Amino acid sequence: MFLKGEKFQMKTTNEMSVELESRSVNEAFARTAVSSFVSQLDPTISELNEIRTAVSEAVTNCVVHAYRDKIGKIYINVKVTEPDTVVIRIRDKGCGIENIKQAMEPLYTTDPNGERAGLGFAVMQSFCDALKVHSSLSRGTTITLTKRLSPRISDV
Amino acid sequence: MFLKGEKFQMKTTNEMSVELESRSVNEAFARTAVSSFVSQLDPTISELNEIRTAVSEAVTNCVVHAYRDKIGKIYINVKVTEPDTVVIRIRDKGCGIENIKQAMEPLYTTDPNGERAGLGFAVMQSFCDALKVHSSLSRGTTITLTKRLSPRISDV
Amino acid sequence: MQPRTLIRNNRITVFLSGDIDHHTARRYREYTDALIQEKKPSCLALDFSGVSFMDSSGIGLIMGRYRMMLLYGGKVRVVGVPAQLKKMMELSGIGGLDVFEGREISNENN
Amino acid sequence: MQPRTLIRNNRITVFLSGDIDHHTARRYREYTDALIQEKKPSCLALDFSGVSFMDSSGIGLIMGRYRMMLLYGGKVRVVGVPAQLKKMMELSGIGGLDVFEGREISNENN
Ligand SMILES: Nc1ncnc2c1ncn2[C@@H]1O[C@H](COP(=O)(O)OP(=O)(O)O)[C@@H](O)[C@H]1O
Ligand SMILES: Nc1ncnc2c1ncn2[C@@H]1O[C@H](COP(=O)(O)OP(=O)(O)O)[C@@H](O)[C@H]1O
Repeated sequence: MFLKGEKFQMKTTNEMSVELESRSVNEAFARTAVSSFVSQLDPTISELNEIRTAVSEAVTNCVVHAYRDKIGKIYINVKVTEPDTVVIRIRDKGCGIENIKQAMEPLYTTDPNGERAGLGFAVMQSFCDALKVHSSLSRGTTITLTKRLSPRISDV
Repeated sequence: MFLKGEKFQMKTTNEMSVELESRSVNEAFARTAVSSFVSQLDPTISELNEIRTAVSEAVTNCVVHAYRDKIGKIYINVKVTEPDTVVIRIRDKGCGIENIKQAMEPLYTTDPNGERAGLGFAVMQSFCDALKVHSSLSRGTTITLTKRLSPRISDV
Repeated sequence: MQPRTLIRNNRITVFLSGDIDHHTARRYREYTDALIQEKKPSCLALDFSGVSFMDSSGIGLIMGRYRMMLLYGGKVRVVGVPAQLKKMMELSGIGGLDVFEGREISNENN
Repeated sequence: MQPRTLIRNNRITVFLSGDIDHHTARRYREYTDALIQEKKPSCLALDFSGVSFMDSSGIGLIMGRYRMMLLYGGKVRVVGVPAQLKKMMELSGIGGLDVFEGREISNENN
Protein backbone atom coordinates (compact mmCIF):
# COMPACT_ATOMS: atom_id res chain seq x y z
CA MET A 1 0.00 0.00 0.00
CA PHE A 2 1.80 3.11 1.13
CA LEU A 3 5.10 1.80 2.35
CA LYS A 4 8.36 2.17 0.50
CA GLY A 5 10.65 -0.82 0.59
CA GLU A 6 7.64 -3.10 0.85
CA LYS A 7 8.03 -4.28 -2.74
CA PHE A 8 11.45 -5.72 -2.19
CA GLN A 9 10.39 -7.44 0.98
CA MET A 10 7.44 -9.05 -0.83
CA LYS A 11 9.49 -10.60 -3.65
CA THR A 12 9.21 -14.05 -2.21
CA THR A 13 7.22 -17.14 -2.84
CA ASN A 14 4.27 -17.64 -0.57
CA GLU A 15 2.61 -21.02 -0.35
CA MET A 16 -0.44 -22.62 1.20
CA SER A 17 -2.16 -25.98 1.20
CA VAL A 18 -5.75 -26.93 1.84
CA GLU A 19 -7.17 -30.37 2.46
CA LEU A 20 -10.88 -30.83 2.06
CA GLU A 21 -13.51 -33.51 1.62
CA SER A 22 -15.05 -34.28 -1.76
CA ARG A 23 -18.45 -32.85 -0.88
CA SER A 24 -20.07 -30.64 -3.47
CA VAL A 25 -20.64 -27.91 -0.88
CA ASN A 26 -16.85 -27.54 -0.73
CA GLU A 27 -16.53 -26.52 -4.37
CA ALA A 28 -17.37 -22.93 -3.47
CA PHE A 29 -15.01 -23.01 -0.49
CA ALA A 30 -12.14 -24.30 -2.63
CA ARG A 31 -12.36 -21.50 -5.15
CA THR A 32 -12.78 -18.86 -2.48
CA ALA A 33 -9.74 -20.11 -0.58
CA VAL A 34 -7.56 -20.14 -3.68
CA SER A 35 -8.71 -16.78 -4.97
CA SER A 36 -8.33 -15.21 -1.55
CA PHE A 37 -4.73 -16.44 -1.40
CA VAL A 38 -3.96 -15.29 -4.93
CA SER A 39 -5.32 -11.81 -4.17
CA GLN A 40 -2.01 -10.85 -2.60
CA LEU A 41 -0.58 -10.57 -6.13
CA ASP A 42 -3.26 -8.00 -6.92
CA PRO A 43 -4.74 -9.75 -9.98
CA THR A 44 -7.42 -8.13 -12.10
CA ILE A 45 -11.04 -9.10 -11.48
CA SER A 46 -11.11 -11.08 -14.68
CA GLU A 47 -7.88 -12.95 -13.90
CA LEU A 48 -9.27 -13.82 -10.50
CA ASN A 49 -12.48 -15.00 -12.09
CA GLU A 50 -10.55 -17.23 -14.50
CA ILE A 51 -8.56 -18.76 -11.65
CA ARG A 52 -11.71 -19.32 -9.65
CA THR A 53 -13.34 -21.01 -12.62
CA ALA A 54 -10.40 -23.29 -13.39
CA VAL A 55 -10.18 -24.34 -9.73
CA SER A 56 -13.89 -25.01 -9.66
CA GLU A 57 -13.55 -27.33 -12.67
CA ALA A 58 -10.66 -29.30 -11.19
CA VAL A 59 -12.26 -29.64 -7.75
CA THR A 60 -15.61 -30.63 -9.25
CA ASN A 61 -13.85 -33.36 -11.22
CA CYS A 62 -12.53 -34.79 -7.95
CA VAL A 63 -16.04 -34.76 -6.47
CA VAL A 64 -17.84 -36.10 -9.54
CA HIS A 65 -15.32 -38.40 -11.21
CA ALA A 66 -12.42 -39.25 -8.91
CA TYR A 67 -14.46 -40.28 -5.87
CA ARG A 68 -17.92 -40.58 -7.42
CA ASP A 69 -20.35 -41.29 -4.60
CA LYS A 70 -17.73 -41.76 -1.91
CA ILE A 71 -16.16 -39.05 0.23
CA GLY A 72 -12.42 -38.75 -0.28
CA LYS A 73 -9.82 -36.08 0.31
CA ILE A 74 -8.90 -33.32 -2.10
CA TYR A 75 -5.49 -31.68 -1.69
CA ILE A 76 -4.87 -28.20 -3.02
CA ASN A 77 -1.54 -26.44 -3.03
CA VAL A 78 -1.04 -22.88 -4.20
CA LYS A 79 2.28 -21.13 -4.78
CA VAL A 80 2.43 -17.46 -5.66
CA THR A 81 5.66 -15.80 -6.65
CA GLU A 82 6.00 -12.06 -6.93
CA PRO A 83 5.30 -10.37 -9.15
CA ASP A 84 3.02 -12.49 -11.31
CA THR A 85 3.14 -16.28 -11.11
CA VAL A 86 0.47 -18.56 -9.70
CA VAL A 87 0.83 -22.33 -9.63
CA ILE A 88 -2.10 -24.38 -8.35
CA ARG A 89 -1.95 -28.13 -7.79
CA ILE A 90 -5.16 -30.08 -7.22
CA ARG A 91 -4.76 -33.69 -6.26
CA ASP A 92 -7.07 -36.59 -5.47
CA LYS A 93 -6.56 -40.23 -4.54
CA GLY A 94 -9.51 -41.38 -6.59
CA CYS A 95 -10.05 -43.67 -9.57
CA GLY A 96 -7.57 -42.05 -11.95
CA ILE A 97 -7.99 -41.40 -15.66
CA GLU A 98 -7.51 -44.23 -18.13
CA ASN A 99 -6.93 -42.17 -21.27
CA ILE A 100 -5.83 -38.63 -20.51
CA LYS A 101 -5.72 -37.52 -24.15
CA GLN A 102 -9.31 -38.58 -24.68
CA ALA A 103 -10.41 -37.11 -21.36
CA MET A 104 -9.05 -33.74 -22.40
CA GLU A 105 -11.02 -33.59 -25.62
CA PRO A 106 -13.73 -30.94 -25.44
CA LEU A 107 -17.21 -32.40 -24.90
CA TYR A 108 -15.83 -35.78 -23.84
CA THR A 109 -17.42 -36.90 -20.60
CA THR A 110 -17.98 -40.21 -18.84
CA ASP A 111 -20.89 -38.80 -16.87
CA PRO A 112 -23.87 -41.10 -17.42
CA ASN A 113 -26.51 -38.50 -16.44
CA GLY A 114 -25.77 -36.07 -19.23
CA GLU A 115 -25.39 -33.23 -16.75
CA ARG A 116 -21.65 -32.67 -17.29
CA ALA A 117 -20.74 -30.71 -20.36
CA GLY A 118 -17.38 -32.40 -20.92
CA LEU A 119 -15.76 -28.97 -20.83
CA GLY A 120 -13.83 -29.05 -17.57
CA PHE A 121 -10.40 -29.57 -19.13
CA ALA A 122 -11.19 -27.20 -22.01
CA VAL A 123 -12.02 -24.48 -19.49
CA MET A 124 -8.89 -25.09 -17.40
CA GLN A 125 -6.83 -24.93 -20.57
CA SER A 126 -8.38 -21.78 -21.90
CA PHE A 127 -8.49 -19.95 -18.54
CA CYS A 128 -4.88 -20.72 -17.57
CA ASP A 129 -1.51 -20.49 -19.28
CA ALA A 130 -0.55 -24.08 -18.69
CA LEU A 131 -2.32 -27.26 -17.62
CA LYS A 132 -0.56 -30.47 -16.63
CA VAL A 133 -2.44 -33.68 -15.93
CA HIS A 134 -0.82 -36.56 -14.13
CA SER A 135 -2.90 -39.62 -13.39
CA SER A 136 -2.57 -43.26 -12.56
CA LEU A 137 -5.44 -45.72 -12.39
CA SER A 138 -6.93 -46.31 -8.95
CA ARG A 139 -4.19 -44.17 -7.41
CA GLY A 140 -5.41 -40.72 -8.33
CA THR A 141 -4.97 -37.61 -10.39
CA THR A 142 -2.94 -34.43 -10.05
CA ILE A 143 -3.81 -31.32 -12.03
CA THR A 144 -1.30 -28.46 -12.20
CA LEU A 145 -2.56 -25.09 -13.35
CA THR A 146 -0.18 -22.24 -14.07
CA LYS A 147 -1.36 -18.72 -14.55
CA ARG A 148 0.79 -15.69 -15.26
CA LEU A 149 -0.81 -12.40 -14.33
CA SER A 150 -0.60 -9.40 -16.61
CA PRO A 151 1.75 -6.59 -15.51
CA ARG A 152 -0.01 -4.15 -13.24
CA ILE A 153 0.71 -0.51 -12.62
CA SER A 154 2.24 -0.52 -9.20
CA ASP A 155 1.32 2.43 -7.06
CA VAL A 156 4.43 2.70 -4.95
CA MET B 1 -31.75 -23.50 -0.85
CA PHE B 2 -34.87 -24.84 -2.49
CA LEU B 3 -34.49 -28.57 -2.22
CA LYS B 4 -36.42 -30.77 0.19
CA GLY B 5 -34.44 -33.58 1.75
CA GLU B 6 -31.29 -31.48 1.57
CA LYS B 7 -31.35 -30.80 5.30
CA PHE B 8 -31.09 -34.44 6.24
CA GLN B 9 -28.31 -35.06 3.79
CA MET B 10 -26.36 -32.11 5.21
CA LYS B 11 -26.47 -33.27 8.83
CA THR B 12 -22.87 -34.34 8.72
CA THR B 13 -19.58 -32.99 9.87
CA ASN B 14 -17.54 -31.31 7.22
CA GLU B 15 -13.87 -30.67 7.83
CA MET B 16 -10.98 -28.85 6.22
CA SER B 17 -7.36 -28.09 6.98
CA VAL B 18 -5.11 -25.30 5.79
CA GLU B 19 -1.38 -25.04 6.12
CA LEU B 20 0.20 -21.64 5.65
CA GLU B 21 3.37 -19.72 6.33
CA SER B 22 3.70 -17.27 9.21
CA ARG B 23 3.79 -14.19 6.99
CA SER B 24 1.65 -11.28 8.05
CA VAL B 25 0.07 -11.09 4.58
CA ASN B 26 -1.50 -14.48 5.34
CA GLU B 27 -3.50 -13.20 8.30
CA ALA B 28 -6.21 -11.95 5.94
CA PHE B 29 -6.14 -15.17 3.96
CA ALA B 30 -6.53 -17.28 7.11
CA ARG B 31 -9.66 -15.52 8.28
CA THR B 32 -11.19 -15.51 4.80
CA ALA B 33 -10.56 -19.23 4.38
CA VAL B 34 -12.11 -20.07 7.75
CA SER B 35 -15.08 -17.78 7.36
CA SER B 36 -15.73 -19.02 3.84
CA PHE B 37 -15.80 -22.61 5.12
CA VAL B 38 -18.04 -21.75 8.06
CA SER B 39 -20.50 -19.99 5.74
CA GLN B 40 -22.08 -23.34 4.87
CA LEU B 41 -23.76 -23.27 8.31
CA ASP B 42 -25.39 -19.96 7.36
CA PRO B 43 -24.11 -17.91 10.33
CA THR B 44 -25.24 -14.35 10.91
CA ILE B 45 -22.98 -11.53 9.73
CA SER B 46 -22.02 -10.76 13.28
CA GLU B 47 -21.23 -14.38 14.14
CA LEU B 48 -19.06 -14.59 11.06
CA ASN B 49 -17.33 -11.37 12.05
CA GLU B 50 -16.63 -12.75 15.52
CA ILE B 51 -15.16 -15.94 14.08
CA ARG B 52 -13.05 -13.95 11.65
CA THR B 53 -11.76 -11.79 14.49
CA ALA B 54 -10.90 -14.68 16.80
CA VAL B 55 -9.05 -16.47 13.98
CA SER B 56 -7.17 -13.30 13.15
CA GLU B 57 -6.01 -13.05 16.79
CA ALA B 58 -4.82 -16.64 16.96
CA VAL B 59 -3.05 -16.53 13.60
CA THR B 60 -1.42 -13.19 14.38
CA ASN B 61 -0.08 -14.68 17.61
CA CYS B 62 1.64 -17.40 15.57
CA VAL B 63 3.20 -14.77 13.31
CA VAL B 64 4.18 -12.34 16.04
CA HIS B 65 4.97 -14.52 19.05
CA ALA B 66 5.38 -18.18 18.10
CA TYR B 67 7.80 -17.67 15.21
CA ARG B 68 8.82 -14.06 15.78
CA ASP B 69 11.04 -13.06 12.86
CA LYS B 70 11.30 -16.50 11.35
CA ILE B 71 8.91 -18.08 8.88
CA GLY B 72 7.23 -21.21 10.22
CA LYS B 73 4.10 -23.17 9.41
CA ILE B 74 0.66 -22.48 10.81
CA TYR B 75 -1.88 -25.32 10.74
CA ILE B 76 -5.58 -24.59 10.83
CA ASN B 77 -8.29 -27.21 11.09
CA VAL B 78 -11.99 -26.40 10.96
CA LYS B 79 -14.85 -28.78 11.73
CA VAL B 80 -18.44 -27.73 11.21
CA THR B 81 -21.29 -29.92 12.36
CA GLU B 82 -24.86 -29.25 11.32
CA PRO B 83 -26.74 -27.40 12.50
CA ASP B 84 -24.64 -25.06 14.59
CA THR B 85 -21.21 -26.11 15.83
CA VAL B 86 -17.88 -24.75 14.69
CA VAL B 87 -14.57 -25.98 16.11
CA ILE B 88 -11.40 -24.27 14.93
CA ARG B 89 -7.92 -25.47 15.84
CA ILE B 90 -4.92 -23.24 15.19
CA ARG B 91 -1.53 -24.78 15.75
CA ASP B 92 2.06 -23.65 15.49
CA LYS B 93 5.42 -25.29 16.13
CA GLY B 94 6.91 -22.14 17.58
CA CYS B 95 8.37 -21.10 20.92
CA GLY B 96 5.44 -22.10 23.12
CA ILE B 97 3.98 -20.20 26.08
CA GLU B 98 5.70 -20.38 29.45
CA ASN B 99 2.83 -19.27 31.65
CA ILE B 100 -0.54 -19.74 29.96
CA LYS B 101 -2.55 -18.27 32.82
CA GLN B 102 -0.53 -15.07 32.74
CA ALA B 103 -0.58 -14.94 28.94
CA MET B 104 -4.36 -15.02 29.01
CA GLU B 105 -4.70 -12.03 31.30
CA PRO B 106 -6.12 -9.04 29.46
CA LEU B 107 -3.48 -6.43 28.56
CA TYR B 108 -0.61 -8.83 29.23
CA THR B 109 1.82 -8.87 26.33
CA THR B 110 5.47 -9.75 25.83
CA ASP B 111 5.69 -7.52 22.75
CA PRO B 112 8.63 -5.15 23.29
CA ASN B 113 7.44 -2.54 20.77
CA GLY B 114 4.26 -1.65 22.56
CA GLU B 115 2.22 -2.23 19.41
CA ARG B 116 0.33 -5.27 20.68
CA ALA B 117 -2.59 -4.52 22.95
CA GLY B 118 -2.35 -7.72 24.96
CA LEU B 119 -5.97 -8.43 24.06
CA GLY B 120 -5.68 -11.40 21.70
CA PHE B 121 -6.78 -14.03 24.19
CA ALA B 122 -9.41 -11.72 25.67
CA VAL B 123 -10.92 -11.28 22.22
CA MET B 124 -10.87 -15.00 21.42
CA GLN B 125 -12.57 -15.66 24.74
CA SER B 126 -15.22 -13.04 24.36
CA PHE B 127 -15.95 -13.74 20.67
CA CYS B 128 -16.22 -17.54 21.05
CA ASP B 129 -18.03 -19.91 23.40
CA ALA B 130 -14.95 -21.82 24.44
CA LEU B 131 -11.21 -21.35 24.18
CA LYS B 132 -8.64 -24.03 24.94
CA VAL B 133 -4.92 -23.34 24.98
CA HIS B 134 -2.38 -26.12 24.87
CA SER B 135 1.29 -25.21 24.76
CA SER B 136 4.69 -26.64 25.45
CA LEU B 137 7.90 -24.68 25.43
CA SER B 138 9.88 -24.73 22.18
CA ARG B 139 7.42 -27.27 20.76
CA GLY B 140 4.48 -25.06 19.99
CA THR B 141 0.97 -23.98 20.81
CA THR B 142 -2.50 -25.20 19.89
CA ILE B 143 -5.54 -22.99 20.28
CA THR B 144 -9.00 -24.52 20.06
CA LEU B 145 -11.92 -22.19 19.51
CA THR B 146 -15.50 -23.42 19.76
CA LYS B 147 -18.41 -21.37 18.58
CA ARG B 148 -22.06 -22.35 18.69
CA LEU B 149 -24.23 -20.47 16.22
CA SER B 150 -27.62 -19.13 17.20
CA PRO B 151 -30.65 -21.01 15.83
CA ARG B 152 -31.66 -19.68 12.43
CA ILE B 153 -35.01 -19.76 10.72
CA SER B 154 -34.57 -22.39 8.10
CA ASP B 155 -36.28 -21.67 4.82
CA VAL B 156 -36.99 -25.22 3.69
CA MET C 1 -36.26 -20.83 -1.21
CA GLN C 2 -37.19 -21.15 -4.84
CA PRO C 3 -35.61 -19.17 -7.64
CA ARG C 4 -37.70 -16.30 -8.98
CA THR C 5 -39.87 -17.67 -11.76
CA LEU C 6 -42.09 -16.00 -14.30
CA ILE C 7 -44.81 -17.96 -16.08
CA ARG C 8 -46.41 -16.17 -19.00
CA ASN C 9 -48.46 -17.92 -21.68
CA ASN C 10 -46.29 -20.77 -22.80
CA ARG C 11 -43.01 -19.36 -21.66
CA ILE C 12 -41.40 -20.02 -18.29
CA THR C 13 -38.51 -17.83 -17.18
CA VAL C 14 -36.30 -19.04 -14.33
CA PHE C 15 -33.95 -16.44 -12.83
CA LEU C 16 -30.66 -17.95 -11.74
CA SER C 17 -28.57 -16.13 -9.17
CA GLY C 18 -25.34 -16.26 -7.22
CA ASP C 19 -22.78 -18.92 -8.06
CA ILE C 20 -23.61 -21.69 -10.53
CA ASP C 21 -21.43 -24.70 -9.96
CA HIS C 22 -21.95 -28.46 -9.73
CA HIS C 23 -23.37 -28.05 -6.21
CA THR C 24 -25.93 -25.35 -6.94
CA ALA C 25 -26.74 -26.51 -10.50
CA ARG C 26 -28.33 -29.64 -9.08
CA ARG C 27 -30.96 -27.61 -7.30
CA TYR C 28 -31.79 -25.57 -10.39
CA ARG C 29 -31.96 -28.75 -12.44
CA GLU C 30 -34.40 -30.48 -10.10
CA TYR C 31 -36.53 -27.38 -9.73
CA THR C 32 -36.63 -26.65 -13.47
CA ASP C 33 -37.29 -30.22 -14.55
CA ALA C 34 -40.23 -30.55 -12.17
CA LEU C 35 -41.62 -27.30 -13.55
CA ILE C 36 -41.18 -28.41 -17.18
CA GLN C 37 -42.92 -31.69 -16.47
CA GLU C 38 -45.80 -29.94 -14.76
CA LYS C 39 -46.35 -27.00 -17.12
CA LYS C 40 -45.03 -28.34 -20.42
CA PRO C 41 -44.11 -24.87 -21.69
CA SER C 42 -43.13 -24.28 -25.31
CA CYS C 43 -40.21 -22.15 -24.16
CA LEU C 44 -37.95 -22.30 -21.13
CA ALA C 45 -35.92 -19.13 -20.63
CA LEU C 46 -32.96 -19.19 -18.26
CA ASP C 47 -32.08 -15.70 -17.08
CA PHE C 48 -28.44 -15.41 -16.00
CA SER C 49 -28.45 -11.72 -15.14
CA GLY C 50 -28.13 -12.40 -11.40
CA VAL C 51 -25.28 -14.90 -11.77
CA SER C 52 -21.96 -13.79 -10.28
CA PHE C 53 -19.94 -16.92 -11.06
CA MET C 54 -20.42 -19.92 -13.32
CA ASP C 55 -18.24 -22.87 -14.23
CA SER C 56 -18.97 -25.49 -16.91
CA SER C 57 -21.73 -26.93 -14.71
CA GLY C 58 -23.82 -24.01 -15.96
CA ILE C 59 -23.27 -25.19 -19.53
CA GLY C 60 -24.28 -28.69 -18.48
CA LEU C 61 -27.41 -27.19 -16.95
CA ILE C 62 -28.32 -25.45 -20.21
CA MET C 63 -27.55 -28.48 -22.38
CA GLY C 64 -29.52 -30.80 -20.12
CA ARG C 65 -32.58 -28.51 -20.25
CA TYR C 66 -32.11 -28.17 -24.00
CA ARG C 67 -32.36 -31.94 -24.43
CA MET C 68 -35.35 -32.14 -22.13
CA MET C 69 -37.22 -29.35 -23.93
CA LEU C 70 -36.52 -31.07 -27.27
CA LEU C 71 -38.38 -34.10 -25.93
CA TYR C 72 -41.40 -31.91 -25.28
CA GLY C 73 -41.08 -30.13 -28.62
CA GLY C 74 -40.09 -26.86 -26.91
CA LYS C 75 -37.04 -24.68 -26.95
CA VAL C 76 -34.58 -23.14 -24.52
CA ARG C 77 -33.58 -19.47 -24.39
CA VAL C 78 -30.54 -18.13 -22.54
CA VAL C 79 -30.93 -14.48 -21.59
CA GLY C 80 -29.22 -11.77 -19.57
CA VAL C 81 -25.69 -13.18 -19.76
CA PRO C 82 -23.39 -10.91 -17.67
CA ALA C 83 -20.02 -9.86 -19.07
CA GLN C 84 -18.04 -12.18 -16.80
CA LEU C 85 -19.82 -15.27 -18.20
CA LYS C 86 -19.31 -14.48 -21.88
CA LYS C 87 -15.97 -16.25 -22.19
CA MET C 88 -17.50 -19.43 -20.77
CA MET C 89 -20.56 -19.22 -23.04
CA GLU C 90 -18.42 -18.67 -26.12
CA LEU C 91 -15.98 -21.43 -25.29
CA SER C 92 -18.85 -23.89 -24.82
CA GLY C 93 -20.11 -23.58 -28.35
CA ILE C 94 -23.72 -23.57 -27.19
CA GLY C 95 -24.23 -20.59 -29.49
CA GLY C 96 -24.53 -23.29 -32.16
CA LEU C 97 -27.71 -24.55 -30.49
CA ASP C 98 -29.42 -21.23 -31.25
CA VAL C 99 -30.34 -20.60 -27.63
CA PHE C 100 -29.31 -16.95 -27.48
CA GLU C 101 -31.98 -14.39 -28.08
CA GLY C 102 -31.03 -11.40 -30.23
CA ARG C 103 -27.48 -10.23 -29.64
CA GLU C 104 -26.96 -11.90 -26.25
CA ILE C 105 -23.49 -13.08 -27.15
CA SER C 106 -21.89 -10.65 -29.56
CA ASN C 107 -18.33 -10.76 -30.72
CA GLU C 108 -17.68 -7.19 -29.66
CA ASN C 109 -15.22 -7.97 -26.95
CA ASN C 110 -13.23 -10.61 -28.73
CA MET D 1 -1.05 4.77 -1.89
CA GLN D 2 -1.43 6.85 1.22
CA PRO D 3 -4.51 6.90 3.41
CA ARG D 4 -6.74 9.95 3.01
CA THR D 5 -5.53 12.61 5.40
CA LEU D 6 -6.95 15.92 6.47
CA ILE D 7 -4.74 18.57 8.05
CA ARG D 8 -6.60 21.48 9.56
CA ASN D 9 -5.04 23.92 12.05
CA ASN D 10 -3.51 21.72 14.67
CA ARG D 11 -5.60 18.65 14.00
CA ILE D 12 -4.65 15.82 11.67
CA THR D 13 -7.31 13.32 10.66
CA VAL D 14 -6.21 10.01 9.14
CA PHE D 15 -8.93 7.95 7.49
CA LEU D 16 -8.42 4.23 7.96
CA SER D 17 -10.06 1.83 5.55
CA GLY D 18 -10.53 -1.84 4.72
CA ASP D 19 -9.22 -4.44 7.13
CA ILE D 20 -7.11 -3.45 10.11
CA ASP D 21 -4.98 -6.32 11.29
CA HIS D 22 -1.36 -6.81 12.34
CA HIS D 23 -0.30 -6.71 8.67
CA THR D 24 -2.06 -3.51 7.65
CA ALA D 25 -1.69 -1.75 11.02
CA ARG D 26 2.05 -1.55 10.48
CA ARG D 27 1.62 0.65 7.44
CA TYR D 28 -0.77 2.98 9.22
CA ARG D 29 1.60 3.15 12.18
CA GLU D 30 4.60 4.10 10.08
CA TYR D 31 2.64 6.60 8.04
CA THR D 32 1.01 8.22 11.07
CA ASP D 33 4.15 8.38 13.16
CA ALA D 34 6.09 10.11 10.39
CA LEU D 35 3.27 12.60 10.06
CA ILE D 36 3.15 13.29 13.81
CA GLN D 37 6.88 13.84 13.93
CA GLU D 38 6.75 16.21 10.99
CA LYS D 39 3.65 18.23 11.87
CA LYS D 40 3.53 17.93 15.65
CA PRO D 41 -0.26 18.40 15.76
CA SER D 42 -2.09 18.96 19.02
CA CYS D 43 -4.69 16.39 18.01
CA LEU D 44 -4.52 13.23 15.95
CA ALA D 45 -7.93 11.94 14.89
CA LEU D 46 -8.25 8.40 13.59
CA ASP D 47 -11.38 7.98 11.51
CA PHE D 48 -12.59 4.37 11.41
CA SER D 49 -15.69 4.91 9.29
CA GLY D 50 -14.17 3.10 6.29
CA VAL D 51 -13.00 0.09 8.30
CA SER D 52 -14.72 -3.21 7.46
CA PHE D 53 -12.80 -5.45 9.82
CA MET D 54 -10.53 -4.90 12.80
CA ASP D 55 -8.86 -7.19 15.28
CA SER D 56 -6.98 -6.16 18.44
CA SER D 57 -4.15 -4.81 16.27
CA GLY D 58 -6.40 -1.80 15.75
CA ILE D 59 -6.48 -1.27 19.51
CA GLY D 60 -2.70 -1.52 19.60
CA LEU D 61 -2.58 1.07 16.85
CA ILE D 62 -4.73 3.48 18.85
CA MET D 63 -2.83 2.89 22.11
CA GLY D 64 0.55 3.30 20.42
CA ARG D 65 -0.50 6.65 18.88
CA TYR D 66 -2.00 7.67 22.22
CA ARG D 67 1.37 7.17 23.92
CA MET D 68 3.19 8.98 21.17
CA MET D 69 0.83 11.97 21.23
CA LEU D 70 1.22 12.15 25.03
CA LEU D 71 4.96 12.64 24.44
CA TYR D 72 4.17 15.63 22.27
CA GLY D 73 1.59 16.96 24.67
CA GLY D 74 -1.22 16.22 22.22
CA LYS D 75 -4.24 13.97 22.26
CA VAL D 76 -5.83 11.22 20.19
CA ARG D 77 -9.42 11.13 18.98
CA VAL D 78 -11.17 8.03 17.68
CA VAL D 79 -14.08 8.88 15.39
CA GLY D 80 -16.56 7.22 13.04
CA VAL D 81 -16.54 3.79 14.68
CA PRO D 82 -18.81 1.46 12.61
CA ALA D 83 -21.27 -0.82 14.37
CA GLN D 84 -19.23 -3.97 13.72
CA LEU D 85 -16.24 -2.57 15.63
CA LYS D 86 -18.11 -1.49 18.74
CA LYS D 87 -17.74 -4.81 20.55
CA MET D 88 -13.97 -4.68 20.05
CA MET D 89 -13.72 -1.05 21.17
CA GLU D 90 -15.77 -1.72 24.28
CA LEU D 91 -13.88 -4.87 25.23
CA SER D 92 -10.58 -3.02 24.94
CA GLY D 93 -11.38 -0.53 27.64
CA ILE D 94 -9.85 2.31 25.62
CA GLY D 95 -12.96 4.30 26.45
CA GLY D 96 -11.14 4.93 29.73
CA LEU D 97 -8.48 6.89 27.85
CA ASP D 98 -11.10 9.46 26.87
CA VAL D 99 -10.37 9.14 23.16
CA PHE D 100 -13.97 9.01 21.97
CA GLU D 101 -15.51 12.23 20.86
CA GLY D 102 -19.08 12.87 21.95
CA ARG D 103 -21.17 9.73 21.95
CA GLU D 104 -18.96 7.62 19.69
CA ILE D 105 -19.30 4.57 21.87
CA SER D 106 -22.64 4.61 23.60
CA ASN D 107 -24.03 1.84 25.71
CA GLU D 108 -27.22 1.62 23.68
CA ASN D 109 -26.57 -1.79 22.22
CA ASN D 110 -25.27 -3.52 25.30
N1 LIG E 1 -9.93 -36.10 -11.18
C1 LIG E 1 -10.43 -37.01 -12.06
N2 LIG E 1 -10.48 -38.31 -11.73
C2 LIG E 1 -10.96 -39.23 -12.60
N3 LIG E 1 -11.43 -38.93 -13.82
C3 LIG E 1 -11.42 -37.64 -14.21
C4 LIG E 1 -10.92 -36.62 -13.35
N4 LIG E 1 -11.03 -35.45 -14.02
C5 LIG E 1 -11.56 -35.73 -15.22
N5 LIG E 1 -11.79 -37.05 -15.36
C6 LIG E 1 -12.34 -37.74 -16.56
O1 LIG E 1 -12.18 -36.87 -17.68
C7 LIG E 1 -13.44 -36.64 -18.29
C8 LIG E 1 -13.49 -35.23 -18.89
O2 LIG E 1 -13.38 -34.26 -17.85
P1 LIG E 1 -13.88 -32.78 -18.10
O3 LIG E 1 -13.29 -32.25 -19.34
O4 LIG E 1 -13.63 -32.02 -16.85
O5 LIG E 1 -15.46 -32.91 -18.35
P2 LIG E 1 -16.65 -33.31 -17.35
O6 LIG E 1 -16.21 -33.08 -15.93
O7 LIG E 1 -17.75 -32.38 -17.73
O8 LIG E 1 -16.97 -34.74 -17.61
C9 LIG E 1 -14.45 -36.88 -17.20
O9 LIG E 1 -15.73 -37.17 -17.71
C10 LIG E 1 -13.81 -38.05 -16.46
O10 LIG E 1 -14.06 -39.27 -17.11
N1 LIG F 1 1.08 -18.87 19.62
C1 LIG F 1 1.83 -18.30 20.60
N2 LIG F 1 3.11 -18.68 20.78
C2 LIG F 1 3.87 -18.15 21.75
N3 LIG F 1 3.43 -17.20 22.61
C3 LIG F 1 2.17 -16.77 22.50
C4 LIG F 1 1.31 -17.29 21.49
N4 LIG F 1 0.11 -16.69 21.62
C5 LIG F 1 0.22 -15.84 22.66
N5 LIG F 1 1.45 -15.88 23.20
C6 LIG F 1 1.94 -15.11 24.39
O1 LIG F 1 0.81 -14.65 25.11
C7 LIG F 1 0.84 -13.23 25.23
C8 LIG F 1 -0.55 -12.64 25.24
O2 LIG F 1 -1.19 -12.90 24.01
P1 LIG F 1 -2.42 -12.00 23.53
O3 LIG F 1 -3.46 -11.97 24.59
O4 LIG F 1 -2.87 -12.54 22.20
O5 LIG F 1 -1.84 -10.54 23.37
P2 LIG F 1 -0.82 -9.92 22.32
O6 LIG F 1 -0.81 -10.78 21.08
O7 LIG F 1 -1.39 -8.57 22.03
O8 LIG F 1 0.52 -9.87 22.98
C9 LIG F 1 1.69 -12.77 24.07
O9 LIG F 1 2.26 -11.50 24.29
C10 LIG F 1 2.74 -13.88 24.00
O10 LIG F 1 3.73 -13.72 24.96
